[in-house]
Amino acid sequence: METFVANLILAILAIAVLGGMSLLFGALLGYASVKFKVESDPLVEQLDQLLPQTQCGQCGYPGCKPYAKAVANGEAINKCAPGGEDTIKKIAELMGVEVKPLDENHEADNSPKVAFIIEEDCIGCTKCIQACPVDAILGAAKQMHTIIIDECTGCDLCVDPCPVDCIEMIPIEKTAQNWQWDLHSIPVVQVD
Amino acid sequence: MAFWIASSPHNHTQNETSALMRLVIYATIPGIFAQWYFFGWGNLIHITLAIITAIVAEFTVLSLRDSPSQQHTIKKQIFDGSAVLTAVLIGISLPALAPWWISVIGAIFAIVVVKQLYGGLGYNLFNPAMAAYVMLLISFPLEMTSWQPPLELMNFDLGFTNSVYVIFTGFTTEGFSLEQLRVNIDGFTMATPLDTLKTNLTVGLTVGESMNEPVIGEHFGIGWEWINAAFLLGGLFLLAKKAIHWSIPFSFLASLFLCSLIAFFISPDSNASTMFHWFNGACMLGAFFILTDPVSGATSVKGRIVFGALAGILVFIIRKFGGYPDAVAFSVLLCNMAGPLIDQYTRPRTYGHQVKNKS
Amino acid sequence: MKKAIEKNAKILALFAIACTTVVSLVHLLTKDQILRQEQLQLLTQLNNIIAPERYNNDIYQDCILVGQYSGNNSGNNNGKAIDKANDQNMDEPPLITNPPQKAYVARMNDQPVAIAFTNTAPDGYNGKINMIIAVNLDGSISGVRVLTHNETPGLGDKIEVRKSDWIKSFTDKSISGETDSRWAVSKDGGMFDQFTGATITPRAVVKIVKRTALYFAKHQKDLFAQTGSCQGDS
Amino acid sequence: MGSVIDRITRGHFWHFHGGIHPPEQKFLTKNKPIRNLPLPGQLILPIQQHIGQPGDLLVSVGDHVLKGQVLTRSKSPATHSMVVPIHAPTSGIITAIKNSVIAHPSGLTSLCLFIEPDGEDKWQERNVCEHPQSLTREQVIDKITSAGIAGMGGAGFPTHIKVNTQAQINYLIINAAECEPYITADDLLIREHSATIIDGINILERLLTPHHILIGIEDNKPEAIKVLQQATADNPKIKVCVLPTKYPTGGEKQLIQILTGQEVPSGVIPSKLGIVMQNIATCFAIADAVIYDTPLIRRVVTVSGQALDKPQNVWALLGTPVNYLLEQCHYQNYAGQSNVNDKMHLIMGGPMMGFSLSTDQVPVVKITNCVLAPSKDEIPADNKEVECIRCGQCADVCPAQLLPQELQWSAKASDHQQLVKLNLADCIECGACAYVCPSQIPLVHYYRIAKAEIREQHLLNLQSEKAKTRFEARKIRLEKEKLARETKQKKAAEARKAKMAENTSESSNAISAVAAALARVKAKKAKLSSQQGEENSAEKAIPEKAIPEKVQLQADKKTKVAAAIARAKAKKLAAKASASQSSDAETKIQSVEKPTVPTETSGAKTEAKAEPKTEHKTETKTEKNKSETSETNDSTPKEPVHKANNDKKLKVAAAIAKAKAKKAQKLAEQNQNDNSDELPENKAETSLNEKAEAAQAKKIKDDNKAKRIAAAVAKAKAKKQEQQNQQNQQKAE
Amino acid sequence: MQKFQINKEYKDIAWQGLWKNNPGLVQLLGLCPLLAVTNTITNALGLGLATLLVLIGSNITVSAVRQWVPKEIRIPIFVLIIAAFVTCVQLLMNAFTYGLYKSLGIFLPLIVTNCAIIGRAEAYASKNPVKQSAFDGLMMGTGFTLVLVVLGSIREILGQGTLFDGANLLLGEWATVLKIEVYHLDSQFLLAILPPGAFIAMGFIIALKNVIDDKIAQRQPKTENKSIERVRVNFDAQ
Repeated sequence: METFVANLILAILAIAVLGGMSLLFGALLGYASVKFKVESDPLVEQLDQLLPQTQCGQCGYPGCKPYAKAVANGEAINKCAPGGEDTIKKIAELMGVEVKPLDENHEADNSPKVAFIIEEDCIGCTKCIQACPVDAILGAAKQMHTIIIDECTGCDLCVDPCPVDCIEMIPIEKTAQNWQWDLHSIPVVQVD
Repeated sequence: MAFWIASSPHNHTQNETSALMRLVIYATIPGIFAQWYFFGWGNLIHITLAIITAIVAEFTVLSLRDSPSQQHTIKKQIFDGSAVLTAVLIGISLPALAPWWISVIGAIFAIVVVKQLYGGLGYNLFNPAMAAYVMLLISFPLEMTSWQPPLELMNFDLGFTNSVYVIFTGFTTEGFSLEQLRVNIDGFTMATPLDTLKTNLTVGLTVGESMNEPVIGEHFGIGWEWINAAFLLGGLFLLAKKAIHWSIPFSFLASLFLCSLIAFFISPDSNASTMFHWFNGACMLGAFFILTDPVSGATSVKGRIVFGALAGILVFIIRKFGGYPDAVAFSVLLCNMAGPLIDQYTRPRTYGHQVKNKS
Repeated sequence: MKKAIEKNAKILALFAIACTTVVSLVHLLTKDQILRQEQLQLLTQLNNIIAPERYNNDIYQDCILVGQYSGNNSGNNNGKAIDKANDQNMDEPPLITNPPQKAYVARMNDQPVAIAFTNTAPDGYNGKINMIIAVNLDGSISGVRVLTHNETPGLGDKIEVRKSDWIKSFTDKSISGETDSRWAVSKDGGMFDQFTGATITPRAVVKIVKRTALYFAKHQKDLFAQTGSCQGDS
Repeated sequence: MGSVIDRITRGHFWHFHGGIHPPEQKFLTKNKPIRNLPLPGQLILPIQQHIGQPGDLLVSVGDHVLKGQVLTRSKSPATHSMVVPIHAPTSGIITAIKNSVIAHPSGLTSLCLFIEPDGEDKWQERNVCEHPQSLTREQVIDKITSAGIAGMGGAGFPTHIKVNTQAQINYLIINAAECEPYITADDLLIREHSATIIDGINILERLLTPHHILIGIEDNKPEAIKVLQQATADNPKIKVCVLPTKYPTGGEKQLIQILTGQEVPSGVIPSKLGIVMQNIATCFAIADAVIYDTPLIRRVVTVSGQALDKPQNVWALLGTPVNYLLEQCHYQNYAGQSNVNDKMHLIMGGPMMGFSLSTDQVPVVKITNCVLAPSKDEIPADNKEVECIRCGQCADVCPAQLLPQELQWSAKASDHQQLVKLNLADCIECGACAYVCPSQIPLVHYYRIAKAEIREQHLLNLQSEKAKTRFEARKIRLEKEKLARETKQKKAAEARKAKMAENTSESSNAISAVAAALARVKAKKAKLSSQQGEENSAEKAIPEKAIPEKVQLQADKKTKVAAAIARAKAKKLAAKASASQSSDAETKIQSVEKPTVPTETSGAKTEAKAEPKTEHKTETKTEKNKSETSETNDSTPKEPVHKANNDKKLKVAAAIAKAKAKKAQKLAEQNQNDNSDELPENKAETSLNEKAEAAQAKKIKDDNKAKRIAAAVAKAKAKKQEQQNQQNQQKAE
Repeated sequence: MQKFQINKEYKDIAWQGLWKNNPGLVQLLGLCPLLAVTNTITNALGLGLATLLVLIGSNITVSAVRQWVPKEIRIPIFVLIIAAFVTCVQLLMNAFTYGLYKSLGIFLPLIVTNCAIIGRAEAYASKNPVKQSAFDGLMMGTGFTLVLVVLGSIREILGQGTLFDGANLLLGEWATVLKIEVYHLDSQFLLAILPPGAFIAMGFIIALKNVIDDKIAQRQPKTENKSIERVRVNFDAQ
């Protein structure tokens, strides 16, 4: 009996001590949760940084930022076709998930391109100007339009709206300046 | 006519990895010879066994990994000498009369687990031979500590046939077991000099007293001193051929020397002499053939000096305080693990960075 | 902010109290059972080395602390006794190592039959080896078991009864005195085989068994005179 | 500083880390004099042979040029400093201006002038300047500029920029180290033309006023050293520094370190340290230009290698194709005894840093110091790469003290961050690491790829940053416009309400008319959608759902073509209207349908028709268009493109016809599976006709077009060029 | 229909716990006990069951109280709950399976820090109703136990040549008959018994799982391509 009482006292003591401690720590955590609250979600910004900003919408979101937001909320990371493997790898690294191959449903060809307006076909309808997400098309109504190559992200959003199909996506040409040291691609010239 | 397109530089030294490996293998010959002279055929048999196993294992894994179209690369990889070198090192480091499956398991483990599972040549974190040795030692301590006494201390005439019999069946042709072979004239089981010293120290004998043990002989251990000397010779040959860099052997031997010297001065009764450390166990083999394995070591000169010194200190500490008498294998593995870290902190200053220019 | 603090503190405290209460309850419920289990365990161990039919007392309760002897005046006695027996060795450590060891006395109808000492060999290959050693009234060994050890697996761990029968070779051996040369491993010319691959471990074990037996021979009377429980500090 | 000179006079030099000693091969060409070659049959002159911008062409096909005549020049002052002109190496006729393979590792083509020599080798008028001392500094620099001199050691940096530095120069270092095996061009040049070289050095001395002039030369050229020492004996400023032979002593940073003990900090140009380095061949060219008024039209080229019977140094005119040089030096493979399967290995430059050529038509350019034709045993060309075993030999020889093996791993893993951290940018691509690698890993190649990737990534990042800002700006602008539109609409609505109160019946009529128009357009669309089926994009899907099926059934097939054109316009309207669509409007559809179905109307007409019908609702849209276009016009003024009305109409018609044709084709393809019979045959016919028309229209291209494009893009280009200039300048310096 | 849905949900939970998201093989949680105590099947089973018990208990409790737990203090509360359960299990094992309690040693109390448990509490139980959470705990625990047992049996066979050695510690005296001597070893293969062997064996088991997964993936027919719906970026979207 005596030992039982002693044990009981011990148990109550333990309960009291732990209760007191948790009271203290609970208060501390409550304080910390208010004091160190993180306001925004910087993850979206970081993701947005990684995306190529073509604003092409191929991911199914209207623009790169919305897709970044979606990824932060658990959307698949492999939907950015213009970014390709590189971007997926970086996003995977940032999100701490496994690298996935690019979504099969996207076209595999994501080589850099720019839009080009076949000028004699252009009727000056300004539809492409409205479609261009980065204002890379110059022109006025009923007048020929031109694409500023440097500004063009190659998103091909202007191709569909054109009523006369005068916009073509042409691959960016390799020059000695942007050559990537791909020795295998060098044409081996046959001399008789 | 077609044109050959290549990237510069177009000319190249004719050194090849395989040539380097071959050179190292040749350099082990004096040591192997000394082992044969003092301990009989055992190690040679084990080396052969290990080489065969290693090549078979390498071939199997490479075939599994590569598609059949790459047959020629497989062949090239098998004969690049790295697997053979690993096997040779395993064979050298085993007790001469250990059962045959020891070297087979060791070679398989070294090639399959330590080398190929990490990605093959160039990707292994640990020295395959030493990792295999440690695996064997902790898995089969009995077999791995059954060191045979030098031939001149044995009661038996251990010829080639008998060695083969012992390794494959456990008994000589006359029916003596390994245990019996190991027992000396006066009924004591023999051990290596390092083991003897360690046991004697636990019993309370001084180093000086231990030096009178028959196994020690005149200097630092019958046979062992000459084997180490032979490996030293091979190592010097490698140095002369520039196959290995001087930094690791130098810093390893120096730090072992220093540690044992200090300990010896503090307490000569409980610490063996510096030369005893140098010429016993796998010291020279480790210094010139194992620590210098570039794949699992540090890369920069500074890093290699740190690497070697660390290994030396570890060898001394483990020999002195550790559970096993010899320590080269353990310290090599520990240093292998430290390798990347050492590399990280011994990166040289790139040209043109943090320049202090006199104006 | 105050609200958050208050709320969190209260909830956490509530959980802590609840959890601790549960644990306390379980503790109270299982306490006796655990104690019984521990006794049972020891008893099994003791029964291994002292046949259960040889005694009928509550051996678990009949426990004495023997370290006190070696620590105080008995220690001196020991020293002297050893001096007489073995003059040249002044530094011989006490027969029973510190800290105080327990000894369980087995009695048949209140007559002591045997005594089981716990003892520690300090010089195993990898540190201490804790053992329990039972000595018959006539000074012969009733049985030895290793309780805990850190010997190299595959080599030194053959002192475990699970791995090898070696430890049973002590049974029924008796010692004539300090100089009994049979009490050594065979490498040192004694009657106990060392097992393959290891010398140090059996040496240490043999040594400590020998010491315990010697201790018993020296202090037999004191030991059985002593009564009392050592459960207090278990 | 004094101590530096002391050391040098005592012959003590500093060391750079690493370096290698590849087997010497200079003996092949070393003891033969420089040979003058007969004129080749054709010269190919790339218009850009240096770092910077190509100049603008001054000649055209068919022109006859004189030797030394300038062929390109910068026309815009913005790019002036980075343009190095080229000159006709001999007199002759320009036969072509076209893309041809240039002297670049990529084997890519670039614009080249093809000159057919007339054999007379007739000089243009030259003014020999006997006393260069009499010229002003500006005149000298002008002469160097117009002579088209670019660094001849291999980099091709415009010399006039380098000599026009404002910094205080302590050391002028003349690089005569020539550390690559095989190459002896500078060696021979020194031995044969030391006087001119010294003249050049003197001119440089005047321009830069350095405290000391150091000529760095490796000790494997004893004769050249002797000649130089004799020639410079009278100038105490000039020190000939004989350096131990080690590759890459001739690297700019390495030579500076050997001679002065200073390290050029990463990303800093040597002139910041008061050091300017010139190649010895450049000195010769400077003297030639300033004194003899001879532009850079030829240079010494070492033609070497064991595949040649007569390896020798030659004076090669710029533009001489490599095959001509090889022929002249008796290349064995041309004799026909070579195996067909053998690949020809030609290297421009030395074996360590040169690049292999993809054709022997590549011309000699300003930076070409060597053409190497090795035999198969001499430089085995197969790649025997095995895995890195971390032997660390590469790190031992790296002159930049990099960690080649770590770089290699990161490069293989495309870990750009780590590469930057490991200072990949400081790699001078000397090839020492790859030379010693026992695993035969082409290390430098990996670095080059990685460097190109990093550069590309950097550009992409800049681009995406730009795209982002533009996208954001556009979003804000659209937001504003929408707001403005809404307020306007509100006002308009209020106004209408007020009007309605006045005259109810009239307004109701108007409304019903609008509704009718809407419905009509819709009906067309509905038909279209039924045809196109799957082709519909998500955008269209929403309004279409609202359309009753009845309408589809009644639809006339012939209207389809017209509908296709109107579709685009209708889309938006429909989207807006669908919500407020009334049942009343639906009933009216049938009646209104007929007049709006022109079967064979031209696109222009349809457009004209469509517009008034939809005027009310399109009001906002056109407004939007206007405001948008006006804004774009404001922000980026563009040369307005005026067209005559007729012309325009014709074109529009043609374009629409073409579009029609395309769409019809598409439709035909799509509908083949399910409702192919639904597609009228006559339509296919018309589409074919139209296609032909379109093709014709396309042919009416004139030169105007090219000009227009040029004008439209001119501004953008100019901007880009400017940027590039700046970049290049930074990089080059 | 509803029932079918629920069935499917439970099936999915079971699949996740036992294979697809196995805490031992895939999530690699609780490696410390996993590798340390799996030298015999008995030990493995003992620890596995202990973990299973704790996991079910903690999952149920966490799930039951999830509405009252504020986000900021959820971790301490989870830990408290888990620690309480572990202590109870430990006391109970101490009382009723004393031998096993001894041989598991420190790893029994270490269950508190087993990430598998707190991981499930955080990832699943705190977001799902009690029933599902309990089932999840059961499945995850079973998955973990299975891995332990497999690893234990491999190591026991390789190391000692036996199976169910010492089962009596867990199941009572009768279980001594369970001990199977697969083959006799003169000298044990110690590597298998020591922790490094556990690492290597674990690696092989994970590799095996990956191989099986690959095979399954290969066998499954490719899902047909869905067409991607492209979104127009601006215009009327605002």
